[in-house]
Amino acid sequence: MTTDSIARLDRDARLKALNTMTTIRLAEEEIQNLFMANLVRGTTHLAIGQEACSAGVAQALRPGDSMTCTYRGHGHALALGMTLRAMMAEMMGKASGACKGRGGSMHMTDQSIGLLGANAIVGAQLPIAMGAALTAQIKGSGAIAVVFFGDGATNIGVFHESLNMASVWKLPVLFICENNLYGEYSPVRATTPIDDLAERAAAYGMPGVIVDGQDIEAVYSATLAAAERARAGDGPSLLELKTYRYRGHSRADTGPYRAPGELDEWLKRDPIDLLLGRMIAAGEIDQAEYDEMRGAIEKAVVEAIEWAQAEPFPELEAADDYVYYPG
Amino acid sequence: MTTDSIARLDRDARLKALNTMTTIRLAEEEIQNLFMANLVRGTTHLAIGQEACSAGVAQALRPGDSMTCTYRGHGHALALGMTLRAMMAEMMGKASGACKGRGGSMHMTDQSIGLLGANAIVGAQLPIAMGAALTAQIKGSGAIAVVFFGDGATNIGVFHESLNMASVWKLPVLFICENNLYGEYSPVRATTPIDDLAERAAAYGMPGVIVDGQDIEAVYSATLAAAERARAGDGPSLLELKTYRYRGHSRADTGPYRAPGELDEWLKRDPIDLLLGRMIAAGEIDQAEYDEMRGAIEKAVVEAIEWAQAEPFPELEAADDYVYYPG
Amino acid sequence: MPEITYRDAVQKAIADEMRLDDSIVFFGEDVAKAGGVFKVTPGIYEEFGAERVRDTPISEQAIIGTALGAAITGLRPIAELMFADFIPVAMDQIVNQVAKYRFMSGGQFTVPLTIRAAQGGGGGFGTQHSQCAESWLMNFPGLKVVAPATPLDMYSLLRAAIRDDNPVVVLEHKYLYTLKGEVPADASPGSIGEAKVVREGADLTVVALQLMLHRALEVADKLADEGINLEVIDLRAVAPLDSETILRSVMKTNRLLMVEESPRQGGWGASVASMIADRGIYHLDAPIKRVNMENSLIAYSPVLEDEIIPNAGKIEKAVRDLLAED
Amino acid sequence: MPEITYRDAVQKAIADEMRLDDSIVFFGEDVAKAGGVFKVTPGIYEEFGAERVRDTPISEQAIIGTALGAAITGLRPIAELMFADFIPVAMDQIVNQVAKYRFMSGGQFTVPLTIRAAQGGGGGFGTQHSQCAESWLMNFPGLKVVAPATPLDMYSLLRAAIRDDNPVVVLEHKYLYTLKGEVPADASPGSIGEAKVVREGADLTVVALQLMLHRALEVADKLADEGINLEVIDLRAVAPLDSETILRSVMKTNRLLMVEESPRQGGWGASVASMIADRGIYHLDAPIKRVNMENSLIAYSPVLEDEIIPNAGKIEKAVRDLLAED
Ligand SMILES: Cc1ncc(C[n+]2csc(CCOP(=O)(O)OP(=O)(O)O)c2C)c(N)n1
Ligand SMILES: Cc1ncc(C[n+]2csc(CCOP(=O)(O)OP(=O)(O)O)c2C)c(N)n1
Ligand SMILES: [Mg+2]
Ligand SMILES: [Mg+2]
Repeated sequence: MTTDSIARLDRDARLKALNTMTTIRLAEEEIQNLFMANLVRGTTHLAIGQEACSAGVAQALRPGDSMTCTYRGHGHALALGMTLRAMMAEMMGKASGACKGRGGSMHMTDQSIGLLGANAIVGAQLPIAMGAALTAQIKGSGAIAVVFFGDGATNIGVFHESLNMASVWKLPVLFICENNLYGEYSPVRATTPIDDLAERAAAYGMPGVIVDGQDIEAVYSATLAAAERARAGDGPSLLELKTYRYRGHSRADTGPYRAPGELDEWLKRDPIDLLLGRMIAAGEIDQAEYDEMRGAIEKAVVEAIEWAQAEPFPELEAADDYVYYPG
Repeated sequence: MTTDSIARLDRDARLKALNTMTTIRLAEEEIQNLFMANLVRGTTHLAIGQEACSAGVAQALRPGDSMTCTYRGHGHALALGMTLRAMMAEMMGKASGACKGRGGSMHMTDQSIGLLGANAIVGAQLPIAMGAALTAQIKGSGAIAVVFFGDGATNIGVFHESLNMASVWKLPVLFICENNLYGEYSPVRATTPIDDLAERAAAYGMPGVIVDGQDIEAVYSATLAAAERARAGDGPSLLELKTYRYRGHSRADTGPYRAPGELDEWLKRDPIDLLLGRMIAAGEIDQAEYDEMRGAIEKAVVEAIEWAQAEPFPELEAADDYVYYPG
Repeated sequence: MPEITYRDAVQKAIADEMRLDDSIVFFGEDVAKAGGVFKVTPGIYEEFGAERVRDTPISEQAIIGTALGAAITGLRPIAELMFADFIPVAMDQIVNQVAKYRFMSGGQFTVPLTIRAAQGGGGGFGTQHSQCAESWLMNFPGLKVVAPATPLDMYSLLRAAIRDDNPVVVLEHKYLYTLKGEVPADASPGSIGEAKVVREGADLTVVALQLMLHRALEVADKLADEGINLEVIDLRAVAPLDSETILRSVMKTNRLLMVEESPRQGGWGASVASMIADRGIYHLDAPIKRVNMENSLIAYSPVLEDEIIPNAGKIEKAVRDLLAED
Repeated sequence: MPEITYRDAVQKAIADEMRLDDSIVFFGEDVAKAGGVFKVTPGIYEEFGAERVRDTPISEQAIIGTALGAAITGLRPIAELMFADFIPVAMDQIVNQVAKYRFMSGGQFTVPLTIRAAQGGGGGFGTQHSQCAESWLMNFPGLKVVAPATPLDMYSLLRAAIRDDNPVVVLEHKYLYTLKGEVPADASPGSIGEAKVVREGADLTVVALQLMLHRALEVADKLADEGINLEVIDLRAVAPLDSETILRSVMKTNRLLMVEESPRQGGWGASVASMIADRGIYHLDAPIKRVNMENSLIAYSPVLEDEIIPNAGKIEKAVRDLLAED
């Protein structure tokens, strides 16, 4: 996709994008603090640096569309509209969490906004999104489904089965690969013998699009185009968003495997800075206004955490609730 | 691959090829008779029409190379050198069968000739061949492994994982797809959104070669070239052999799903006729000589069946032999 | 009352439910145009069309995952996996996704999904096409696992499975497909998780399912002539496991035998034995015995296969041994 | 005698065996350069090099299949699957290929393959990263399944697994990685399939493994002050299952309790209960009880997770209930 074909957003939409990305960034920073302080048990996977991916895709969706994503899913959940409170309470395993404490950081799910679940098994969420697309296709609702996954996930069997079957059935689903250059501690070039993962689309007779994953407008445009195609009944697309995670793979990883200087290079193209800079240049916002936005978001994040901390845990008697539907 | 690059075989090699293909053809016809007469319980999958694939690949291999294949594996086993007796006895579940009666039609295995097993789970044999290739690579033996699978198998997850990992590790393995146009009763175009399955090689950064699977010399040449590449340490290849099965998918299938006239078209390019015609034209054999060869083979097949019929079944006390290695 | 085969009972259950509920879709490998490799689903594609009835590529993981995604968004899919031996190919989707989806979401979703597969040995299909799956599948809470033995149960339990808002794995025994039995035109959906006393008797309780049930009944018939009265229970489902029906029977007969087409280790009979050894031990007059495949695999050779899968002779011997205990 | 952690015992077993046998290769996701996500295998890559120690793509089926192919052609692979929860992703390769390969070939091949995975709950990893696998894996003859509870057993049983000419799944409990214990420099490979009486007592037999073993021992310690003497058996392997050691113990104590980090249905405790209800029933003075996860799944929330996985309080209560029976 060339720069020309990127649909520029208007000021309101850009403000929304900026707000979403900043919310994700600040929420994840606080989440990392919670885990590092051992206020929360378990592990967490941050997408700091990748905010344009989740925010850009979500902004191109319509109500009624659905999404599945990975354990690195806070950003996707927030972008789609999960409340900070529901997320923070879930993170702490509270009864008022999005999944009533059953899911946790790796399983953010919110049916009310079309978030069908974050998955902790690499690749497993791909066909689940296809199922939502099948429902849309059969009901003729015009909705689509999007599924996020990483570069590493493109090597697992279910990726292949999913893209093939989605193409054969012309399902309205977008396969969105966030290529952040690493699967855990392994660089993509050590596990994958091609340069651009979008190339794999050819094996399934579907479009494969390489997208600048740091530029939310590029992500938005590419998603919108693929979504239109899908809604028109022309089937799925594979989008490869080139991006980078600033933090480790999970809670405790410090990233010793990074190429020297690599992180610094990527920091120069920070997705928030990029959009903010563009907006400042266009006179759509100034730094003070952004600081104010950021301050308000930070306050909301902290408020949500404090609220969640005060919420009760689930009742012990309810430990096996939801294993079976009782009806 | 163009016709020019096909290495023509000399007369001896052609005679061998003709002999192998005829053996497979006649053996499988008798096998079908056994099953249809209910002299053997279970099911069987014939590769009649596809003989040039197994015979051509096997002829390009060296001692020490290994092979895995599918439930449609009689041809591969015979081509690699399994004796008719070992095969027929196995088919009947006899103690003197290749697998002592534990395997049967779908699991022809013969360690002594490098046949590491026919597999009844679609795709499962791909990584097993890679393991043999890994052994060769680590031991520096110069051996390669080949794995046969069908068009339908290119849609299953383990296909994808295998080609990717084999490419990353530069394993000396050849992935040989016998595209016989159907997976069970489904035409390949109904399950696979691209025309040439060899195209999928690009997703793994390996050569993908389309081969005339009815011309044993084409199969032989393509295999030899890919084998040389693999032996030189340059990694795996995907070969797509375009072929056709004359019989049903399995024992009882009559093939109602075939496009009208399709079978007749393919019969015109019968792999045995093709080679025989070429040899007759070159004065390397005449019809009478071939009839004699055929007669001898038919006799050997019948003899093997009669021998196998007289062989004893395994001892009942040995029913759980080989579940565990007792050592 | 019309007699139909076990095979036709499957077809009829699917067709009858699909007529009642537009949200039911059905897919799997060669289930549509070809009517299934076991010829179990002919006519479904013709009647309900290409939207609702689909052939898939050979992609078991995608089949189950897609069915799951459809189930949580408003459809009621029936997914076929052909041989139960292929369940492991889609195992992650079944045990980590389908079984856990409702739970992980804190009850946001229901998963009205039916997974069908054909299982069982005895036909010379070899080690990778003959195994039964219920014993391992019962290890995963969130799933229901049904294994009917008669045309009527197949019909009514498959209908119940399709209507259930939980994921249900319905296992069809390959060697029962030709079995005939009465299925009343007004047969209603059954109740999943209820075992059934199919033959009353005072001397010993035999619990079995599918092919083994029929072999147990054969033995019961034979022994009745000698005045030995077996109470035979068709377990019908391993999850949920109907403890009460078995317990009630053992309280009457004081002796328990399980007949399983599974290896000894981990087999469902172990879970039943464990339940009785806990809740019914004071009612037992003899050890709890199990006839099963020991820890063997199913061989291709007909003589070995027939030796490995429990037959009437072995069941009879186990019954006599158990009755001789005091 | 040197004290090392359970984690280091894994590393040491692999390194010691690799030094002795060139045919051992080791691969899995991030096991080489990064030393494993649980930091269990540091230094292996550095010592044995890039040929023998490899990182793989995220491709569990290819990992196991390749390991199988290597095992039958002269190598002795150790394949890691990281979390045991990922075993289902490679389930076909493990249960239809690895477990059956020797059998299907009529004994032509041996399969000297070790599969390692980390399992167990209690760390807030959620439903898809916390389960134990031994109960379902024991359903597949052809596999051996080992679950050590101490550094010494981990060391000696992992060495035995690597040397075994059968495929062995070695399950490492995540929450024992930091446990310290003595491992003599000359510790030799253990014997797979032998349970061990780790504490003698006359009043009741408790069978457990891994984390549950330690919780059972805690309870045994506490009750000893009251003069209640538990005999605690570390099962160590579920396949093969050591019936004799348990039977001998039950003949002495006449009471049996299992503690399992598994659901009730299908759990390994059912197989042990079934074995004793068959062979040891006349020695029982009380029902056979099991403390397990009932039929629940593991929730993320710490309070729920701690409630679902058996703890000392529940074990103690079960012991007291059982001793009160007469
Ligand atoms: C089937 C499976 N295998 C392995 C893992 C362990 N694992 C968790 S995340 C991860 C790396 C995934 O990399 P990628 O797809 O690039 O996503 P990213 O984490 O970079 O967002 C791995 C190997 C898993 N969760 N599931
Ligand atoms: C995992 C799995 N799924 C389904 C099957 C059932 N099955 C057996 S053969 C076959 C078709 C395979 O087609 P193809 O790969 O083209 O090979 P061919 O039979 O044409 O040689 C199918 C679906 C199986 N054996 N294994
Ligand atoms: Mg990544
Ligand atoms: Mg085919």
